[in-house]
Amino acid sequence: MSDLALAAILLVPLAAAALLAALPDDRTTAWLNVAASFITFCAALTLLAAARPATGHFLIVDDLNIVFIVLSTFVAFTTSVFSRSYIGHELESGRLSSVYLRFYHAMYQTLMFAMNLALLANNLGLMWVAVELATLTTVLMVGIYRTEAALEAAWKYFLLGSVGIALALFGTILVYLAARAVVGEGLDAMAWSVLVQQAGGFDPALLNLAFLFLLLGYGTKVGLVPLHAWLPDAHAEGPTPISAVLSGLLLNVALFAILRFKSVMSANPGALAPGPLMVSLGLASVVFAAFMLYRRQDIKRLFAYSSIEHMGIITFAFGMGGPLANFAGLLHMVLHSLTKSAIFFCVGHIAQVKGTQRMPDIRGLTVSHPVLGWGLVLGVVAIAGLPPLGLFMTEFLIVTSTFARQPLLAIVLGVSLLIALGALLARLNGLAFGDAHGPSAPSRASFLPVGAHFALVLVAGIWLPPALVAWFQYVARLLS
Amino acid sequence: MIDRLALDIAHLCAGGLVLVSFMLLYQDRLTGLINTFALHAIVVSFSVAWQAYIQHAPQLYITAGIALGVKAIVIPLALHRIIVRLGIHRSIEPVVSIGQTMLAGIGLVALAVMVMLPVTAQAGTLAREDLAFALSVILLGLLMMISRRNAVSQVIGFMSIENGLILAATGAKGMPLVVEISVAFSILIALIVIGVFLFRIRERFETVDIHLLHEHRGEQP
Amino acid sequence: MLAALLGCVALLLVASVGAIALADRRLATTAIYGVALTASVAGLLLALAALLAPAPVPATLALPIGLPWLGAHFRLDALSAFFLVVANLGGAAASLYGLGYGRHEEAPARVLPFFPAFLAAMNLVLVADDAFSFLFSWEFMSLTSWALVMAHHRRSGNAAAGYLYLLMASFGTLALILAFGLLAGWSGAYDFAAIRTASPSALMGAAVLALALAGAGSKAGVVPLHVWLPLAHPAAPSHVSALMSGVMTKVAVYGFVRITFDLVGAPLWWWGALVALTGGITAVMGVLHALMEHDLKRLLAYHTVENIGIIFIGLGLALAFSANEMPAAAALALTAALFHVFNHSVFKSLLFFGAGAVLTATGERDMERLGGLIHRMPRTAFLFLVGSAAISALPPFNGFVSEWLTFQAILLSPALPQWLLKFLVPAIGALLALSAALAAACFVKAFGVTFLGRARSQVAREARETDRCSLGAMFTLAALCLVAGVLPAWFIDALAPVAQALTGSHLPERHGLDWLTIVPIAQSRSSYNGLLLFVLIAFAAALAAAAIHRFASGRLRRAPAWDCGFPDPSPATQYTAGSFSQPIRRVFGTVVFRAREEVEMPAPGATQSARLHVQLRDVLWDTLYVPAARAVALAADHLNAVQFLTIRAYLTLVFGALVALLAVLAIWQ
Amino acid sequence: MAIALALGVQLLQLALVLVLAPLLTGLVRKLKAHLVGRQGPPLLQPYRDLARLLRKEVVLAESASWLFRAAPYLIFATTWVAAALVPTFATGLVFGYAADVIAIVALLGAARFMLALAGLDVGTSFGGIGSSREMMIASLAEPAMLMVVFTLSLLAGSTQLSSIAAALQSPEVGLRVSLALALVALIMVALAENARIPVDNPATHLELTMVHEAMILEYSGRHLALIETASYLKLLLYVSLIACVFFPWGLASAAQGGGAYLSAAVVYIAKLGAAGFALAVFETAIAKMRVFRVSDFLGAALMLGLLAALLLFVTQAT
Repeated sequence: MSDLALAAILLVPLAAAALLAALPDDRTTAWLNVAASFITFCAALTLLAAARPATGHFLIVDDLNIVFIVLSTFVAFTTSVFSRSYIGHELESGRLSSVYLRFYHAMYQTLMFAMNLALLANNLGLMWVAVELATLTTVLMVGIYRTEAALEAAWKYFLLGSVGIALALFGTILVYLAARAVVGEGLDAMAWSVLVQQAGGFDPALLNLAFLFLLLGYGTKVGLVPLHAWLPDAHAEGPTPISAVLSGLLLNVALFAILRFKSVMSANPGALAPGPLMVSLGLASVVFAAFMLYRRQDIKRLFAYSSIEHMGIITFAFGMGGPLANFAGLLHMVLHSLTKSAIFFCVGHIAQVKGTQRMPDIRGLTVSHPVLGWGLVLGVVAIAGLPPLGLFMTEFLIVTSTFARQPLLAIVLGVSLLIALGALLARLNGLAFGDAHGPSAPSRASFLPVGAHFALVLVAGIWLPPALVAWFQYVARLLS
Repeated sequence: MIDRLALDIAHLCAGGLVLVSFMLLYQDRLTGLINTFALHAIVVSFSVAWQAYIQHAPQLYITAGIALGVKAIVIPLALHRIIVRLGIHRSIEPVVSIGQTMLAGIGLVALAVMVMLPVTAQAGTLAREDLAFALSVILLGLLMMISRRNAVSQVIGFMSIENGLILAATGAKGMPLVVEISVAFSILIALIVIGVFLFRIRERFETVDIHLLHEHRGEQP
Repeated sequence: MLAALLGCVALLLVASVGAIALADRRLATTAIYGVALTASVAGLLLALAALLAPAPVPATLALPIGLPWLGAHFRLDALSAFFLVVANLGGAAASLYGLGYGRHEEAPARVLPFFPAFLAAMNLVLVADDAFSFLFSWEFMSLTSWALVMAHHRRSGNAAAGYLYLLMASFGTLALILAFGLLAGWSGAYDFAAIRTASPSALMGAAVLALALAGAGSKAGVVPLHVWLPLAHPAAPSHVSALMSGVMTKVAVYGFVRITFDLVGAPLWWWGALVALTGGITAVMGVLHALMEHDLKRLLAYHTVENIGIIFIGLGLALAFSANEMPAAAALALTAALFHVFNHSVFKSLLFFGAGAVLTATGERDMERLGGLIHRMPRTAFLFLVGSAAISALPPFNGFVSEWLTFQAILLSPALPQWLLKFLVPAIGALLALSAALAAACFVKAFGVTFLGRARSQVAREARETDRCSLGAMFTLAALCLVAGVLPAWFIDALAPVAQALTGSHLPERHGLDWLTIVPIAQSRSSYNGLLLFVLIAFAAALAAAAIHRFASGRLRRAPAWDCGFPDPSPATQYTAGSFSQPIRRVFGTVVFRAREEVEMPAPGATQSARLHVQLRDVLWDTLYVPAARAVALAADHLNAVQFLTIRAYLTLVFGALVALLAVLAIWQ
Repeated sequence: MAIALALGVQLLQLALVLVLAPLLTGLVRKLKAHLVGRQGPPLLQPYRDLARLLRKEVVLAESASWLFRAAPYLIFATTWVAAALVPTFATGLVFGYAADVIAIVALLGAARFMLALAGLDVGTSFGGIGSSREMMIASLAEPAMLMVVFTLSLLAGSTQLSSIAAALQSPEVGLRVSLALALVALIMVALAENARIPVDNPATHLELTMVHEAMILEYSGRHLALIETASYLKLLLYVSLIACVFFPWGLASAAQGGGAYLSAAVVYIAKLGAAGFALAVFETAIAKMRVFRVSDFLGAALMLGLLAALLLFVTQAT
């Protein structure tokens, strides 16, 4: 049963990718895309419900990754629904030809496969390959519009991403070397399940070096400052569903990898604590992104920078460690990907109805497009960490638990959150309020995905199911 | 006794690779650069083959073969055609002067060695020194990428990084999936770099000089 | 009882969801305000019952929401009950007023969903018993009120006001989050019960006090964190302005009282000095700003700042006294502050309602274009007059009683051991007296220019009396102003349990003999009897009227105003708000506002009129906020360059990071 | 019995202040005239003025509202009540506890509030001048007054006038610097509050200098009569306030019998005469100051009051 589900999670996207690459017609492919994503999501749910499959040399299902699998399959599903209406508009406006559309759908499913593989991998090398694959597919999708800006963004993403991936590979090799001395040669020396137990005996010097490379390597994917440069442009120039997937899922996957290695690190007494490194990188990202928000003209780039900010917050939280901060970090990861992808859904429709991504040309949305406008307001309110939405809880926990231990860090974090809020609000005033101008044709978008995401975030802000909490706390303890 | 010799030879290859990386840094013409990179690839493939021999790991021969085939022959040829077609085979202007680049490179090698020193002998002297060399190759490749302004030379820099990685991977005795990783790495990069990007970029700009791309952005500075 | 109260809150939340569903329907306004009215009245009664209960035992309740492992704790003690009375009274009045006022609303769909939610949030803050629920409701309150401020987002300046408001509100919340971070410790003992038991160090206590003052103060409008208030409060619809000024600032005061008197533990004497001095400065700055203001609603908002200052003076004195183990004096000061909380919420709501009535009748907030409204809308004028008299601390109205009590507390300061306090408190007393006198001047201006004299514009000439619901709401509050002024003893006795709980003592209960006299400390020391004064004045006035009627001639002739012999028919010759405040501007403005006046005299023989330019500068704004904004802008501009580097430069960043970390590692090992 | 007596005293005082107030003003006018070598109006002229005003018809401006007609009664009533609560010749008034000195000041403030509004009601420029200047002066006078109160209550441990008077009668208070300062401050405040020279000139109708007169410019007939009476009462109130606080000798208290009351009344009238003489001399001696100098004048009063309080701390600490 669970093995079947496991297989489905990996094979359904793969098969769908092949099928979509082959099929010519646009309408059905969009639906097929949705259907495939939905099946994957169901498989993930059954995996959650059913007993854990046995841990193999290559695949593993444990407490840490199951939530990310469910989350990413869910967001992938909602995004595919959004992508349907989005792509329809793109075809009409002629920005995409049906050839590229086939390519797009195939790549979408490939990306899903790659991410699920990265999450499920029990083998360092396998995970590395999966992340590499995910990078390449997203590179291709970012470049899909083939405008100069898009190509440049893709090129930048590709170069930086590959350098990052190269560093990560070196780190992986070092980890293997460290493990080999204890575990012995062979696949075991690259399996998470083994590493975490044996980590105590590894050579700390080697581990330190390895973690440094892994942090920088996968950190490039996470978009931590100063490795973030690819992120804003990739978000701004690619199709909006891809922006949503990038912010909502791919960043999480990379961060997930770092978490895996962090747990190995912290299992080794001799190794340097990964905390300070992550804290400083995270804080740098938050501060930097907060200021970068102010001068943005492009609405998608704006929220891309806000993604950098939130990845910084999460990294900071995990760096601080402790049950509270880890719990908050995990919750923040989940809620952020829900919120941010919902925001990108809204933004995609807004850009389509207004025919531009330049914020100065978008005004008074709550007047011209009430649903989209208020959706955006809700999104900004959520992402700014205001109640009743969930991110307030996590930011509350992070700041309070930090202030008791590191007052200075907490103040820096809080103030930069405030600065970021200032920037987002200033933008929101222009976008959502005041007199409307520009085209005011009603958008034929389906608001189901947006509604679903915001509903989840809202509920999470008010009430978390005890089972989820207990499980989160368990993982939090696992991480520290 | 034979082991001693085997180690020395492996060691020699690794050192040779670092040397070739320096040669890469030294080049200031694309044609020369490409040829030197071919040499780089040859050295890597030889050292991989040697590792395959002393570790009795036949699958590594595949890696060596790929390195030789793809990176020593196919890609250099392709690059030659490209630069000729793009008409940029005259010369490339390094942003930083060669001399400074060299100095920086030496500094990087020193850094690599310093970082690797504390690694305990538990990992094996060979591994340690191999790692030091591999790290130097990687850093030198990065240095190359940032000291050149031209897309082709950046791609070459990146591929030299990858060579360093393969050196490290093969040096790590008994590491699984090395072949798969190397295959994935080289094939994908080769395809992407040459196939998709250079052509698309050329199709638009008639040049691969990246800094021209920076006119186009959604933002006003 | 607590459960029933939470039921009212739930009803309000349901109402706001329903408002979204109803959208722009005709009945929406009536339905929503009706529900809000019922819920508020119910809440008011419940709170009164809890406050006046013979043996008020704190009721607690925990719901499985909010922070998972903690749940949401709620608690209803005397302090919460008192503030709930204030909040729900204001809420009920605003809802009643809204029943009439809401009909003139141009975009009801932007007001109705948030109005009940705003009420609900304020109620939740007052009953929250753990840090998370408290801050959650607190920030939710800010958010809903922000949405209400943005209701008229098209009117110029409102968007900016909303922006500044939400930013300052979040600043306050951040400060409070940090404060609770200190109180709860990193183990995360967030519920108040645990916080009470923990005893923080002196340094920590000081930090908590500073953070609480910044956090609650920024919401209450304490100088220099008040800048958002005079912009945001007037921007909202008038009944919401009334709620924000009359109630939300009080909720902020509650937050401050809850933290400093209840949670953080024993105070230090200098806390009192700090808080009281802040209060004094706030009071004077607020009233001076108000005097310079021509916008009726903004004038009222600045007066909120002033009254918050008066309240904080009382709180500061209470802290100082209880730090020196003088419970009786502390109880007096605290009672004065809390009574002023109640009074201000009553008359400030009344005044904002009046301003709203004027706004709907004329569409004008600028006093320079009003005037003579007493002829067109006599009822509103009378009720507004009552409010003005009350806020100007004139007997026999309620404003005077609470300020009199504050003075009595100040007069006890010589007993304080610390010399700083000995010297500081009289000065604060002078500030208080000054602000009271200036407030009177300001309301002579506000009432005189708006309602008296001759109409300065066509709209003022054609104003119509406002509707019944609005008048009903205003009348209720005006009656309360008089009752609380004439029979203060009842209200002060109701405050006894609060004072008892927070300071361990309370004012002497009234004893039947001396007809409801209030005696702060001792009969021989000082006493006040509003009822007797009221009766005496009424008696004297009646006597005079009777005598005049009996002996004097009753003849009366209408004639043009004499005006020293050369009356001018044009209403432009009247004194305007600007000219009225000119002497005070001359006296104080030159220092506080760097006020400069220039008169352009036309050349001899030229026919154009002379012009007077008055230039005022808000020094605090220029010295605190402008530089901060500049710093952020500067940083943003410089960092923005990073968006436009070449790929090579970005690679260099990565490379640099790698090399740097490697070097660090090499050194570290 | 005691209650009845006290009540009687209270009622007597109510009547007494009403009767004596115009006389005091008349006295001051007469003395001023004599001092500048004029004959001056007869002593009882104020009574005649009031009677005549009461007989005349009221000429009401067209733009006047109900507030304009209601104001005089309220002004008169509040001032009268205030005046009746200040111990004139006897302490321990039966209604004394209803209002301490702060409340009395506030009552006068209420009267001023109404008067200033009345000044604005007709909508003439002079009314506006009067009101705005009056409120400016008051905004400075009240803090000064309260500083004096602070000093007194510091000495007497009370703000209840009877208790203050009693306390200051007791020998251990003695002569103090701060008392002198407080007295000066109080006199300055009194001058300002009663629109006397140098702050205002009760006799002038020169447009640019008048403050109090400007506000009541539009009043006539019985309304004017009430307001004039109120201002007479106010002068009397301040004089008796100064008298009972700083010169509390000869005040009768409920303990002594009726005879004491009689003598006390005589003493009181003597005090009034002295005060009137002092005022007349002072007013003839100095000139009126410009309106915007008033702030300095009252600022000085405020400083004196504060100084008095602080000095008192020092002396008590030793």
